[in-house]
Amino acid sequence: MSPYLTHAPVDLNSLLAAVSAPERGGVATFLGLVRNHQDGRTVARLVYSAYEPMAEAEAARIAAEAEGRWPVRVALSHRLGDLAIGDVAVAVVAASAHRAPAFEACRYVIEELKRRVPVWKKEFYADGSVLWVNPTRPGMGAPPESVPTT
Amino acid sequence: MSPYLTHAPVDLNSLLAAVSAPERGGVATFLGLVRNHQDGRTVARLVYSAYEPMAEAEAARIAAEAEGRWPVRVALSHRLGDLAIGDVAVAVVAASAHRAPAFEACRYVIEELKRRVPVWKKEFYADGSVLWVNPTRPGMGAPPESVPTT
Amino acid sequence: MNTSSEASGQHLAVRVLLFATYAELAGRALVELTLPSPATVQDVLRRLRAALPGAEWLPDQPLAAVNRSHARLSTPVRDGDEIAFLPPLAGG
Amino acid sequence: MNTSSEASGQHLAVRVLLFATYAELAGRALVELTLPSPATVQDVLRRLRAALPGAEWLPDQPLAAVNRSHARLSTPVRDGDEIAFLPPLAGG
Repeated sequence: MSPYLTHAPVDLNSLLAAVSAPERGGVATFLGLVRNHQDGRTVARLVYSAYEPMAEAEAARIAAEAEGRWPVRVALSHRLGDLAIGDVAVAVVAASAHRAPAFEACRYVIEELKRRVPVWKKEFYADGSVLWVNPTRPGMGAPPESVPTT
Repeated sequence: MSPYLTHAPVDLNSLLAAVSAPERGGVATFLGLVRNHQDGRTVARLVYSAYEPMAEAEAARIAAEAEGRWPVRVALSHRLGDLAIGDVAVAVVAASAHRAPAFEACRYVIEELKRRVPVWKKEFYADGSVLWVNPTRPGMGAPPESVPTT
Repeated sequence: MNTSSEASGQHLAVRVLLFATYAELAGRALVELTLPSPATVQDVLRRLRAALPGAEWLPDQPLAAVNRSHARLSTPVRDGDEIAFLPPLAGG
Repeated sequence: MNTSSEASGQHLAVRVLLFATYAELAGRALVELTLPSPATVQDVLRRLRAALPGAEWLPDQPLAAVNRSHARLSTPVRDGDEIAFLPPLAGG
């Protein structure tokens, strides 16, 4: 697997190329873009950071899980550093001979990435305030499920 | 909505641009590519054709249904004419503020497109034989569900 | 064919479109038909089989459309309607 | 601190990594700690709080990792392990 983390813009075409093969006719993709709002505040920009070696290892584990569970090839990439509204933060691509496993694997990977990969987001709002985003706080995204431990 | 049918290569970037907006952070995409096999035969190339005005109308209805049912914007495109292995035959993009409706709408649209839009596929096999693909025939893809009528 | 309605002049004309396998089986993609009124899609199919050698190969219950929307065989047709018989769909 | 185990020399040294909010609260991203053996992630957290002003602000049950895999507070730690305390994840 290519590195999950990148400081450059996410390259969807290279992810698509990584999973493409003549026998894989169904490709499901998820792109997570930087939104301009969070809990009613206007976001100006944000910075993603990570526990990089663990994030790489966990992303590789998730990809391997998906490829073990469905007849798919997956590719995934998360951008770190300064991002602007509309930039692609994360991309997941799953290719299979048929569309159902492609969709299921793609959804599995993005859900597990959000739940398990150590990446953090610091948001800078239009009103000058700054916050580390906490998806577990009421009103700030969905509550987390438990994280599997070794 | 832009035309659904195109004789040119499907332009994923223009579909993404059509649904992108600063408040839509989740984009689910499905790409249907020409596979090199069908029921154990090796496909060399194929030709897609359509009942064009009805295909446009039905695709627009499906897009409107998805946009009415989920808080999404969708864009979709199907290529007609001669396609080679690996070419994108159909693309569906669904963008939303969150990923769950984006995935659900994307899946809905591709399932309905396959079920309701009058497009046909003639496959040319490596052994020289030629067939109109019939997904309702046992062993040739999934059986159809009933098609809604007016 | 309903002789009394023909005699009374209650007829309707429809365009019938055939696609893909059906066009190849029938040897044509467009047929203009006139039927006694009232008529349904089923009546159009019956008339098509009678009028066009090769149309006998169409299945008994093909997918059908009236004026570019999916329709049942029991759907009524009106003068000027565009009726289509659709082989199993294979888009995407 | 367990004086008897210290006396017996049964100690282990770990690297503790802090990220995002936790690094800002604690004022540091890396701390080297020595603990009596045996020890768990919970013991590392307890020692961290005692050793580092600002670490008191960490929650009682943070997400934790040992050697780059998610771990429980009850997970045993060994000499040389890399322990990380992870604020709520916010990737994607």
